[in-house]
Amino acid sequence: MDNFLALTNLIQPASLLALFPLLGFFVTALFGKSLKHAAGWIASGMILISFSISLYLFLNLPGEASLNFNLFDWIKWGSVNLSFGILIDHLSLIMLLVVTGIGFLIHIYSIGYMHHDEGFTRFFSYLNLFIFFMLVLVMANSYLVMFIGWEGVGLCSYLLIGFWFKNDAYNDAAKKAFIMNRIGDLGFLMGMFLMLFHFGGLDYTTVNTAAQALPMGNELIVSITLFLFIGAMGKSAQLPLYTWLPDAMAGPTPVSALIHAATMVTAGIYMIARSNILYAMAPFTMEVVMWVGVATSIFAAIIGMKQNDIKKVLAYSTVSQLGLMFAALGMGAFASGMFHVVTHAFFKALLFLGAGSVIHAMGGAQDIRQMGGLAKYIKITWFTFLIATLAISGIFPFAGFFSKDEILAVAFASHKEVWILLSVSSMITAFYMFRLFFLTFNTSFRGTEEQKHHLHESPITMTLPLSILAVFAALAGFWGMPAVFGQTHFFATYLAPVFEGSKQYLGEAHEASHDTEWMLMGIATVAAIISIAVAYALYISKKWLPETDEETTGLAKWVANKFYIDELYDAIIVKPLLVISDIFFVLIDKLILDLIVMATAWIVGFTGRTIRLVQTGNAGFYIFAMVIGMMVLMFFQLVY
Amino acid sequence: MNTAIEQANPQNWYLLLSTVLFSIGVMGVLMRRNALIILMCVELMLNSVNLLLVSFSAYAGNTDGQVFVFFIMVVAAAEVAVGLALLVSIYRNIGTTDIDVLSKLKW
Amino acid sequence: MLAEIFNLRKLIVPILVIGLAVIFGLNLNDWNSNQAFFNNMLRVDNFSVAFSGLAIFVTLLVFILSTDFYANEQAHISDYMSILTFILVGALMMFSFANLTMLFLGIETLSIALYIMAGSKRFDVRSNEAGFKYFLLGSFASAFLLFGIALIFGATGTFDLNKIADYTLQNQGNISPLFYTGMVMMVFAMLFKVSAAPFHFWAPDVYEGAPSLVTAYMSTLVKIAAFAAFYKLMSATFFYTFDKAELILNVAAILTLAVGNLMALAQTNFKRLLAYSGISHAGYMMLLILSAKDQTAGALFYYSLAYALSTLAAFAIAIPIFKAAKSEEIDSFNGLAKKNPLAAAAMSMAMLGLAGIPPFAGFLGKYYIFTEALHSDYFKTTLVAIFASMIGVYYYFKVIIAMYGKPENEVKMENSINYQLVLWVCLGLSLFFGLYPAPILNIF
Amino acid sequence: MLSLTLLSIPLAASLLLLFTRGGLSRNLALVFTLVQLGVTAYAYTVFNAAGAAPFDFLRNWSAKPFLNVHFSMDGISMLMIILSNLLLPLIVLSGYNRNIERPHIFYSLMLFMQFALNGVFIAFDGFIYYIFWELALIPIYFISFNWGGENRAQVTLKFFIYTLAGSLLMLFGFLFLYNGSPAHSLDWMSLKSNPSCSCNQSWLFWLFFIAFAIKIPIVPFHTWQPDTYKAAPTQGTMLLSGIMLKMGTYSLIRWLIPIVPAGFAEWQPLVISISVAGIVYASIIAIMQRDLKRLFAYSSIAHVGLISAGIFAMNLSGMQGSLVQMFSHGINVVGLFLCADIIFNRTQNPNVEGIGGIRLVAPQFATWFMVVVLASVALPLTNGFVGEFMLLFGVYQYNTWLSFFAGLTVILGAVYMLRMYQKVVLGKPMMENMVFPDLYWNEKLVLITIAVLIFVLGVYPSPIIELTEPVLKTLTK
Repeated sequence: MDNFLALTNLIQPASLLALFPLLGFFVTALFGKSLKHAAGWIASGMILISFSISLYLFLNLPGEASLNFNLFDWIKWGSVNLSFGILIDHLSLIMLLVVTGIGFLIHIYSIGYMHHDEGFTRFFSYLNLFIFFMLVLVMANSYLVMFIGWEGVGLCSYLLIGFWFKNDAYNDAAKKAFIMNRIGDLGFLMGMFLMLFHFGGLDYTTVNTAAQALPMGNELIVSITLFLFIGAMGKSAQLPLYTWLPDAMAGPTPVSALIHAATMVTAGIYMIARSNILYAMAPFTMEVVMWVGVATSIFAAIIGMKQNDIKKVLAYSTVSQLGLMFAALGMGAFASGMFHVVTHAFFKALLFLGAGSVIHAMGGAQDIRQMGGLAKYIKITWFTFLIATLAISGIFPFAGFFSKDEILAVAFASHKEVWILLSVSSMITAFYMFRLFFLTFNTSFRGTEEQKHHLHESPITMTLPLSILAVFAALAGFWGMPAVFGQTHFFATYLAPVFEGSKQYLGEAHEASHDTEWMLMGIATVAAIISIAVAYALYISKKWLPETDEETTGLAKWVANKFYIDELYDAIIVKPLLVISDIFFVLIDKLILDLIVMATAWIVGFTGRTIRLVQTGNAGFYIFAMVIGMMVLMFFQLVY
Repeated sequence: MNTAIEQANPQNWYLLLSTVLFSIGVMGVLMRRNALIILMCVELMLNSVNLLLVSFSAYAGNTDGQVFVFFIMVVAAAEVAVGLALLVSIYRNIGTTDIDVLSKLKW
Repeated sequence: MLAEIFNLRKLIVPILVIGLAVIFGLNLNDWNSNQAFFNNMLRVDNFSVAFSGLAIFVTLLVFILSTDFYANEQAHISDYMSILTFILVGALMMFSFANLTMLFLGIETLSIALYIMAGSKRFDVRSNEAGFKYFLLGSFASAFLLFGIALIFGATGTFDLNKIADYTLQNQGNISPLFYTGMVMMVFAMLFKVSAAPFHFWAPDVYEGAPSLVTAYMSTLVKIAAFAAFYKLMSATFFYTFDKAELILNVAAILTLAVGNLMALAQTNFKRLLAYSGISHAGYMMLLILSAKDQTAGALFYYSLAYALSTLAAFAIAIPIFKAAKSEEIDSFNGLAKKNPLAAAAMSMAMLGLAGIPPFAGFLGKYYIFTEALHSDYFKTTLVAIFASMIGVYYYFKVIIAMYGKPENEVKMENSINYQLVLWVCLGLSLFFGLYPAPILNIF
Repeated sequence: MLSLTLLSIPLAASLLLLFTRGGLSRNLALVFTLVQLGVTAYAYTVFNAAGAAPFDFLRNWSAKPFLNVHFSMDGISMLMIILSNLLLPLIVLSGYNRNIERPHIFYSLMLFMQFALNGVFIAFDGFIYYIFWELALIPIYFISFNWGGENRAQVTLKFFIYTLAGSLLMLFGFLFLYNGSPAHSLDWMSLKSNPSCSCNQSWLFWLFFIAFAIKIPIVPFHTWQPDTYKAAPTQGTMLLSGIMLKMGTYSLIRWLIPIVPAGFAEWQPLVISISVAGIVYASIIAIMQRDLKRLFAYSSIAHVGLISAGIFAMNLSGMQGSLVQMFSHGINVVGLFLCADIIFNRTQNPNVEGIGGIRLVAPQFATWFMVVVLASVALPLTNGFVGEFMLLFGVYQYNTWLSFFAGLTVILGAVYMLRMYQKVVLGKPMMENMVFPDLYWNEKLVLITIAVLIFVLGVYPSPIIELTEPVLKTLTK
């Protein structure tokens, strides 16, 4: 009862939660001119409020209860009633905290980073809108409402990636992101139609209850989950729809941080975790998800090795990390997946913001071949970046270690081959991350003189978020201490109620024995360290430098050019589409369809012009014709 | 019409005759190019009709036919008058009565 | 009715107008008085009264136009007026004949007068040609009419319509072939008079050649008269023997629709264009002759009215423009919208009316005709008519485009009050009957 | 009686405007359209309160042929009335800072158009419906012809004759029904209650369908449309695309379905496939369109293709969606063409290429343009999404694959719209010394109104749905 009361008290804050960023968006968008740089603070303030609300909810949500209520009927026809509702449970709370928390830090950071940009206020309005849509996505209690956020973040990514709209390359990147997402969204839509048609509703409870009535793994659920997964591919940049993410680096660095860490890409993971029951009921889909994840992870990691743009490297690392998470989900380890989402959010945000700070210092340059030895110029950045790099490489005791290890453990327990592949990919990750790190911060500076003079540490608004994130990147892992350390796995237990429903379908998770776990961790750590050592050997002792683009040849060239995937898509999809469009217009529309119309008209006119000549003007002929006419008509009349 | 002819009674011969006259008239109109002659051919056609009417009215035993004939004559006269008048004015303007020349208005 | 004996020239037209107005009144006075004159030579019934009313009204309008039209040849105005009046007389006979004699006389009175009027521009070769062609073909056709009448007389021994109808009724089955032949020949003659294909050849040439006013008169009154007479014959006299002519009529109707519309497409001369459009309208009216068995006089009357109004309106604008442009090509309308938007608007209305687009009477008329035709299930013929009216739109819009789309020409039209009067009366009535057709539609 | 009021105001206004001149006629037009809007609002409340009764108007027009004038109202008509009377003021207002010669005739025609459109939407007798249908054609023809762009004469004539040909076929259909029907009546109710023998329906269907398909236009009957949209003055285009095109889709629901149900059922698979094919076809063409107005024209073809597909899916979702989408599309397309007009008016460049960088000089315009674009690519929370979702779901219920192909519009729509937006608005200015003043007050007003409508309907579409649902329930049974 009091439980119920407690919940009802939460309704109001919950429904307000998302509105603050929206408010912020409107304020900054409408009064941006007059606000100047205050806009930045207002925007951040809004996010802070939302953050505190989510924190409040986090603390006050009683026990395992969840808050699920409808605000109003959105679309309602016939028997269908799609209402606008909010669901606050542990899963969404985690996401809320991450989104608002990291979002807030990124806002603060941006104040410093974007300080000199003339689109300052516009930037912050977009950021707020972004957060708003992400919150909608997370707090939705139905797939349709989730879809609002789903498409909304797509839009915001479009706006933000193309933020510097003077540059057409950036615009292309933005457009690419939006369209790629749209492709996924179509899948999502089809999935929704299936659910709406067969389950008669789109809110999670309806869907889940209806689904559970069906036998495990029947083709309906499989197709639904597959369709949804297509959506996830688009949103979370999995093969084959990942290409937009690296290009998304066109946006200002905080945006990249936001997209990669807090919002957007995690949506896919969240969606699958959210519909864990459906997925658990569709083993085939799980297989698909897992393998796509694994493939993406390896693929992206390989490409990452050869990238020389600091942000591009991070981008591919994100793709590969996401692959890792999908693999986890695919193996039914939803909690582990989410755990990695969170930890990854921290260190990836940190990495990007660090990169941003580096770029800031470098005065805009992003090519690591011009950097080097930055450590002594920008201490804080260097230190925080180091932590993040360690974290992502999975070095004990940093956050990445625990989450990654957990996934590896699951993999080891269920699919050995997956385990091997994932270990390889994380080795590669460790390698290219440290390659990046060394090239950037160690040895001596390779840039131009005036860049050298320009080098300086970023303002407090930027370094503070870095430090905060660094703390989390270092310690967040301890939320998910594996059993071997004798701790209770806080994270897993917290999320347990959410994934309760899917347990029965997954069968009991293989609990690996402790010593195997030790073994695994050992292997993982050793592997990581080895690859770090290699990186060190190559890029510090040997002072290797990535060769310039001209020199790269053979396989290396392939890798450096991302296996020419973009070119491939361009050749087999984009170009043909444009050609077809022209063909349709010129050939079918103008030449055939229109010609038919015009031809009929012409024929009529032509007959007119010809038979008109019968009117010779000769009276004799007229009489003759008349007589003939009479005879013919007579004949007709007599014959018929 | 042949059937009509077989169908007995003498006045079929009148019928036949007038038909022939009529046809001759038509032919004349078709063949000849001189407006005057064509005019006459038309007259011929009308007169064949007169003949027919008279014979019929005799056969039917009432005088309507004859009366009608008078009307026709009057009208024919009027027609000819008008026709000739037009012909004259045409002749004035283009100096010929060949109807083939009259083809300014066409198409 | 013989107002022409007055020779106070200036007064003639006013007097005629007044006279006509009076006659109009008298005529309407005869409504529902169903009486016969001259031992059933003429019969005045509602049909004849209605059409006479229409005819007189049209004549009235034409006379009003004529004052300006003949402004510069006052010398002959009395002749013209008298002849025009003769035409009217002929038309009236054709409305109210109860006897083939009267039919013949009516037609001839009308035709002969028309021959003269068509050729009345004595020094204009085109006019002469028009007159003579008309005369030639017309007299040829009347010969056929007469032959037909003669044969019918031979078969029935009478000229009286009712008696003829009785004859056909009494000996169904063994009607003498003479009768059929005669009927068919008369049908041919009438087809000629209504300028239905394949007997339409005279129409374009004559319309083009004749003085514009006469063309206007021809294309309205004469056509209406011919159709009224034709309808009367088919619906009453040949009621029982209709089927023997049905196919002829059907084919003729289709031909007329096709020829009229197709040939009109390529015309550049406005009067000729109207001539062809007149032929196509004859085609629509043919549908009514086809369904005459089902007593479609109402539709015929309504359509004649609509057609007459639109056509007169068109002429009321065209004539002064022709005068100014010294040409009767469509080009003389170019850019009219700029110089004289009102006239242009009026012209467009007239054209829309002719094209049969709501809200003008033309549309409802067509609609009525199609319903009747479908009702007496001439399915295909109606379909042809529908397609014909699709084509029709094109050439009517040629004029509109000329007025609005083409660059201005230097033609200045002077707006005389009479033209304006006629114009707006016609359009007003066309619109009025288009919106409030009940009184006319249900006249019979 | 109320229906007569709805008709008489615009008619009276259009007549009155003929006697005004210059700016006055412009303002009067605005005033009258606003008055009409007010009346519509009142009518809406009345309708909700008292249903169709206050609108019913049935008089005999002539006894032979038996013709009736029958005006009435139901949810669908109400929706259409609201749409047209809502858009008219916007359309008038959007032309405020353009100099239109002979404005009195222009606006008079426009109001006459409004009169005809209202008539079409409330006519419940086939004959009077047909008359209004034709009436609507005349003013728009003259508008696009007299105030149009290059080679307008030919293009508009094509448009006129093409559409008229269609409607004459429909006329023939009506005539046939008239003779077929026992009561010799074209009244909607009687046509609905006793449809003609199904032996005729399969060809009767085509008579009506082609008429509507040309008007809508559904591929392959669309060839008149892009040229006409291009040639017509922008306000004419708005009328055409915003309202007139809805005449077709409306008539599909109002007339085609009730009076030839059997034919409808017979041809449903074919026609729905055609519509869906049309969607993809038009969207693909739109991608490479060089001319801005043409691009929007093709996008509009794609959208209405989806609408008709939804209607022909013949289920509640599809129908309902189609109505919602008609309303939304009407609003959005007006916005789109206004933007096109603004661009052309400033740059004199009708093409997509060769402009660019507008956002630098006119940020406000860029923003509102973006909003409209987003609405037309059906982003959630815009009105475009609601309709599209329901439509696609309706088509889905009919057939999964069709819905997938129809769904491609989600992607392709984004492709061509974003391409266009990027080329035109973003990037660097390509025209040297481009003078591009930002929105004038009237443009701003219109665009903001549209934007507001977009979001309001996107978040709260229920009024539309509630308005039309009862009627549709009876139809889809």
